[in-house]
Amino acid sequence: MNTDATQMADERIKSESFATRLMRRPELGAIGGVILVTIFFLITADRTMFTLSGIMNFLTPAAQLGILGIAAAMLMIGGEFDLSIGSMVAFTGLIFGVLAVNMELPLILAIPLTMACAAAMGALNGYIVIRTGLPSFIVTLAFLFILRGATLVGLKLFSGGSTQLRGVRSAVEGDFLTPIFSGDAFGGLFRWLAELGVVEKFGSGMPKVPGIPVEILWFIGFALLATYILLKTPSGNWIFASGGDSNAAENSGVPVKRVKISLFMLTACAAALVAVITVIDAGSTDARRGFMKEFEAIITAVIGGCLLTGGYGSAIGAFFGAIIFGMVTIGLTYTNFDQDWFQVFLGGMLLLAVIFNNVIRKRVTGER
Amino acid sequence: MNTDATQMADERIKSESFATRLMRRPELGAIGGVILVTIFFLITADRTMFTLSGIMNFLTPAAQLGILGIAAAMLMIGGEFDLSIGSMVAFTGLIFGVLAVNMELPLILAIPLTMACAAAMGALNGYIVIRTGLPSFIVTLAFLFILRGATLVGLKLFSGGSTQLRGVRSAVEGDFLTPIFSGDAFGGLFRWLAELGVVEKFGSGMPKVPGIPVEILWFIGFALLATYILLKTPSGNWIFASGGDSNAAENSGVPVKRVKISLFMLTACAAALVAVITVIDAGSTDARRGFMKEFEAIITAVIGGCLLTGGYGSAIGAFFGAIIFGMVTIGLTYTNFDQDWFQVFLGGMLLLAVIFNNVIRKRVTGER
Amino acid sequence: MSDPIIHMENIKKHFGNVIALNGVTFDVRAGECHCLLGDNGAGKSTFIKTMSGVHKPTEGTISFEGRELSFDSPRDAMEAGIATVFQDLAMIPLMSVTRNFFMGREPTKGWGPFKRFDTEKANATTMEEMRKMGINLRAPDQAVGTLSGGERQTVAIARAVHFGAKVLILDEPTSALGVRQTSNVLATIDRVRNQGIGVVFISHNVRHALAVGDRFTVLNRGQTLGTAKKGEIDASELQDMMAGGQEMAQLEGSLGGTV
Amino acid sequence: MSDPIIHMENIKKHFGNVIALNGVTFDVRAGECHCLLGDNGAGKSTFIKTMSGVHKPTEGTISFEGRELSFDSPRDAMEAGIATVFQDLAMIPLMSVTRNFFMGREPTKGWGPFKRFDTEKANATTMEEMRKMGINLRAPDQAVGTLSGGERQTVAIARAVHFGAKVLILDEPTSALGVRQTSNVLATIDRVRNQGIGVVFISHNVRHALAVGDRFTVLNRGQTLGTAKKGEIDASELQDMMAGGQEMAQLEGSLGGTV
Amino acid sequence: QDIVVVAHGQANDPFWSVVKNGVAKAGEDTGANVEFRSPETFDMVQMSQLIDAAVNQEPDGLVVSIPDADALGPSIQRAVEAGIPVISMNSGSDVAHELGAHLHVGQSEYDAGKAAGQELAEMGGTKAICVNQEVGNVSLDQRCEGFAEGFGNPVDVVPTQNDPTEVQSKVRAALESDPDVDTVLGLGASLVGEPAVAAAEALGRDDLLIASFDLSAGFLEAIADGKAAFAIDQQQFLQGYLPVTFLALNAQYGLMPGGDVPSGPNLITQDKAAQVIELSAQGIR
Ligand SMILES: Nc1ncnc2c1ncn2[C@@H]1O[C@H](COP(=O)(O)OP(=O)(O)OP(=O)(O)O)[C@@H](O)[C@H]1O
Ligand SMILES: Nc1ncnc2c1ncn2[C@@H]1O[C@H](COP(=O)(O)OP(=O)(O)OP(=O)(O)O)[C@@H](O)[C@H]1O
Ligand SMILES: [Mg+2]
Ligand SMILES: [Mg+2]
Repeated sequence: MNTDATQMADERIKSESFATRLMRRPELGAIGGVILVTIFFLITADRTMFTLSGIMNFLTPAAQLGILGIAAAMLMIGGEFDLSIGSMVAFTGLIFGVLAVNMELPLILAIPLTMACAAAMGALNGYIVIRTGLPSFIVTLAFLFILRGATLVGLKLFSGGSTQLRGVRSAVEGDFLTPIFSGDAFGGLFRWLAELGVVEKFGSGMPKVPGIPVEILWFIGFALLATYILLKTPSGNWIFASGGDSNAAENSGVPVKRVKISLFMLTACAAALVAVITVIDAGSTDARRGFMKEFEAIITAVIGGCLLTGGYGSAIGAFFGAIIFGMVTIGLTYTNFDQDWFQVFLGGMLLLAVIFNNVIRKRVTGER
Repeated sequence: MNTDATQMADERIKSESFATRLMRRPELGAIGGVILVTIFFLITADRTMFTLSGIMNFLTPAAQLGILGIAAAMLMIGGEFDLSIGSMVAFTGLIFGVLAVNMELPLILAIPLTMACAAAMGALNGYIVIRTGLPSFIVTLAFLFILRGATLVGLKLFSGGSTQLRGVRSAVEGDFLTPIFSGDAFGGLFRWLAELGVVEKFGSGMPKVPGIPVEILWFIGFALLATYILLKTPSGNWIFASGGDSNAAENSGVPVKRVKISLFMLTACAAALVAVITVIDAGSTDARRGFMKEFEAIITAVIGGCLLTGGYGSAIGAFFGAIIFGMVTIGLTYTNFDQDWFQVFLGGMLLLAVIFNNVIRKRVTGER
Repeated sequence: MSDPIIHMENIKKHFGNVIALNGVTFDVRAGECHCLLGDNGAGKSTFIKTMSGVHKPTEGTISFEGRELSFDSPRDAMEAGIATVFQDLAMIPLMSVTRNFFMGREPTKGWGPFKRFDTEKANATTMEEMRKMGINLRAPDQAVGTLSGGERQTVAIARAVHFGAKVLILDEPTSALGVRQTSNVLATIDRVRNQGIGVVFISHNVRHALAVGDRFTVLNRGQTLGTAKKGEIDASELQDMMAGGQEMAQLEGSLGGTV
Repeated sequence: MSDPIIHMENIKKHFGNVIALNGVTFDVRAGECHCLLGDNGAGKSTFIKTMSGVHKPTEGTISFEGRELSFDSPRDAMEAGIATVFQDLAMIPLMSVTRNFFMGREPTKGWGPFKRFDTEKANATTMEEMRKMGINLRAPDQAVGTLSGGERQTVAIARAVHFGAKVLILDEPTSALGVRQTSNVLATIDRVRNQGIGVVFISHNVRHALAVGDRFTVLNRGQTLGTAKKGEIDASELQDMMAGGQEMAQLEGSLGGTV
Repeated sequence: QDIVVVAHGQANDPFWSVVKNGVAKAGEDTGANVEFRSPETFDMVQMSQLIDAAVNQEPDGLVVSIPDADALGPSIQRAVEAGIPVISMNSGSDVAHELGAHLHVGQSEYDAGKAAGQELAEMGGTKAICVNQEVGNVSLDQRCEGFAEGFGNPVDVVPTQNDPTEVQSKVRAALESDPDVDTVLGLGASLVGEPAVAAAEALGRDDLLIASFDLSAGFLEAIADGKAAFAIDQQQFLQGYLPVTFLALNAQYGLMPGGDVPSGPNLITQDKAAQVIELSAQGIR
């Protein structure tokens, strides 16, 4: 009998290796998937995939998807879905395009206005979900259609009949905010490195990689911020609580409604950010932007370990989930497989990556 | 004080009107949505929408979607998702096409083989979900890609490079099973009615409605069967229990794994049934058959009152959900709204229909 | 005696066609422990849920410190100084003990945008408060879902006690507790009462009620059966009232007074 | 005395790095009520879960009616004749009382493909069994989620008793029950024991344990502290053992023996 | 007069929005009441149901695209049997008459692909990729097939999704992993053509031959600047405009041209590109 039980030491606890403690964190599980996928492509893909420029190449779509995926993960942890993300990208792209091109506003006004508009739509989504008690799946599904349709109508209106609104690049050229939302960062550094020969060059002497695409920086920044919020702030605690059991959370004094509405707003703003980045990058926006992105965002979150039932998951997991997804979609082009098999591979790799995650985690943490 | 409490009568229970008791059933709530949508189209749509032929016209897609939706609803009640339904339609369509056209098997063999193949895929889905403990969302998502990709590869293989496999109609012509899976039932009756002038005719004397499309009969039959299973059999109880709390169900002796795997098989078979019907009807199959149908099926189930978290819903609800969805998608073409606005209307109508359901139910049953 | 902190007047609560409360009047004063007793399904939990802002009463008024008001949410009630241990505990199984403990009222450090959840302090507080109740946690970041029934209940009680400002409501707090933990909880009730906090204590155990209660209100089928002061009533009378006046099972004799 | 129906030998159970059971030996015989006692977190629930097929033991052997076997699922255990009331009750809140009652063992009528759930019979049985336990349900199709805590617990007990064939395991069955319902449950235990069923009864209430128990096994921190026969041990000794030998709170004196 | 157009492409698809504009313009010019309808995805089953719905309303004329004659045939025949004049457009030139359509306005996707292939081979292409943003859409698949036939040299199909960023990355990946690729054919100008140009720029490959089906202002600018070779224009505005006009005239005066109208293919090269940009931005080309 242990009469010493008031002490912290507990004879009923086995010592745990560092690896076990590490793998116990849901976010780190997803790393297993990244490693597996990397190994697969190291073997099968053309070696250009893992040159600096190749890496930038698959990280760019991963970053855009990841920004959405992290927001979706936070919302899922909070117990809700947003199926209107993809349409929101198209819709806010239109808003931004109209503000920048048709209204000729500078970015310092156009971007906050776009964000405000997105936040308002997100709040509306959230308000309807909270007010009616309908599942967010069906409410945001309605907005998936509504926003997609509104984008088409709006585009035709503002472009004079076409489904594409152009001229964004020239409209924002020279704006002091443009480099923050488009193009490549650290250009000088890369040019210098190229001169030193550290970075590959084209024949013309220009570095093959002109810099780090800004969306990658946004992606990393957002992942860090989201992780900080989720793990280190009271709001993070509220998000987990709201998603874990909204009744219990409400009863314990968590302002569940406010939390959920804020999360819907956040998701919408993430969509707006992606819209701004892609619209400036592409110089145009069209009615099909963001098509199916809502599902990819949810996939990303789920690969990263989020539970569909809410209350569990991580932003870092979604970060790696986006990288896995980006790597698999782009990577197959680098291989010699017949491209007809693309979807079979995509599905197979996804399944393998998540199963691998799971096996590794169970093995290491000793769960049954 | 009530010393009479051993009796059934309870002073703590208010009497309840018939309407209240009726509306309490989740399935009947969806009727509210059907009525609302009907009223909307009675006002806005061309009057041909509600002629006999118009009704058959929107019921046909509703029926095809509904067969998937009811299966999806049962699976959702059982606590799982199947995102591979749509791809399964394409894949089993290919299998069926190959069996009927390339192998020249009679339907009596081709259809059972197709079903068996679908059931095997469904069982595989279920087995992976049960075995790995991964969310079914991600596992079936992988199969969404895999089956879609396999369909493309298979089509190219069997059609000699095209993404379309043709010639099914001529292959099955004359088979004694064909009328069960395609065309219209009660044709004689309708021709007779047309001659009597009860049913409208085209100028050419042909009845506008040649009969009741068989898929509608399948749809109704399946809805009745599913309702019977869910409400009147032990298996139904097991499905609700597995979805409500799989742990508690397992602990109470429900064979949760068997239930879930069977449900996956059922969903796959429903997809195969739709595939057979549409392939025979269309006479061909292509790589994009069933595209996005998984989401429409889930939407249907959710409109019909299923909870995404499982354990709650009804087959009849999904039945009406499919009718709402079919009516809205086809109905808008009978109105004068510009096609550009189509999605805005679709989303708006969906939202209105579910909110209306909800309001009605709350009002009538006195929930807060 | 002092004025009541909360006074609930003629509370009715209907769920659809079910009448859960049919006119209950109740109050709690500072520094007293008011026991709410009654048969299963009498409406005790429903009643304290209206008191702590979870349900809105269908009819009836709530006065807090003399002013009539209605709580819109449990958060409102909490901010007014009411802490509750719900019968279903209101815990999130997937979250750690510490996160559950401080859910909704997280301690922070830093300032402005760098204000963050003070994990060390929260962990230390949690372990300490749990130890006071007689539970030694293995680790504060263990998920609540993996705790035993009694450990879980102790977390909920320790939380409410820690934050209880003016009124502490305990809905069958000792139901899953071991003997040591129970005696700790009863001692705690005694302690906070002496600090001037009003306690509402729900229990099916007559002995526990008599040990700490100052007043006893019995509910039956949604209605008040009466209120008694300590000393006015003895165990077996109380027990009879709690059973709703109905007879005990035949074993009664052989188990004599053991329930 | 008769041979044990179940004999559990040196059971160990680890959850990851947590050692919940560290070698527990226990048996239950036909027609006896064997009480399993112990502090919160001692491992009682974990132990009976290995007995009813929920957990697989990390180490140790289970013999059922003399043959060594291992239950792969709760369904296996159930089919062998073991009925359990789990501490978390294992009920589906969204489902009706009747459906919960018969979950996994539905009565049917008709034959072949027309075999269907016999709702009338199930409803009638449910109402009847609940009434025996002292609860009058409003309607058998009320969702379990809307029942009060005690009503819900009663459903779980009534279900286990109804289906209990050879062994009935009750994990703190009376924790949420009113006095009347508690005495009914104790009477029920007495009755089924006399019918030759082996009962495993977990409780924190010394009086309840002494009232119906034939043997008492105390667990502490995952290990057996010893087994005593009825009459060999008195209430306060047992209470001390259950507290894990640690001291009670200071209130102890004033609450003297009330816990 | 009521004239209904049922097409297999969506109203938000840049190509089809031009068709729809043509339909609307024809409606304006002839005074007919026109409606444009399409399924939400490339879905032959739903499309046949839309045709049935149209037939139920007994319009004075029906315009359909026929990407799958097996699937749509019965519905079209039902329209013909009901006495509704039918004109097919865009795809289905081979089966239009068989099914009872009066005539066909459009180009054969296969032939257009073939023409593009021949042109690119002539311009010196030796190894090509065909970037398909909607694999399984039969008309797009046919473009690739025709292209492979006309090009004569090796052609890889690169399937992508509907996202310009992804298309750009994939094109880049394809070019990087196989430096021998010197020709890129996109099946949609804004979705594939423009990102392909961007990918080539990012890689510093100015030797690439980039061509695309359909037009977009951005891609036309790239042609004008010499960054891209040409665009294949099938003047789909006509595919919307002409059939409606014909049917309106038919309803009014019983007039009907005697043969098919080929609306393309029409290669837009550097010299012509500049003139077309403005029209493209307005959704006319
Ligand atoms: N949401 C609800 N819908 C319908 N009926 C409800 C609901 N909540 C409670 N009830 C009913 O109201 C009655 C009172 O329930 P309550 O939980 O208040 O009882 P209680 O006194 O706390 O009982 P116990 O001692 O068993 O916990 C019960 O009969 C219950 O069935
Ligand atoms: N799944 C699990 N993962 C980790 N630890 C667990 C798990 N389940 C139980 N435990 C731990 O094992 C110990 C024994 O738990 P158990 O539920 O068996 O206690 P108990 O004796 O039933 O207590 P109580 O009287 O409070 O119900 C507890 O300390 C608990 O934290
Ligand atoms: Mg209660
Ligand atoms: Mg326990």
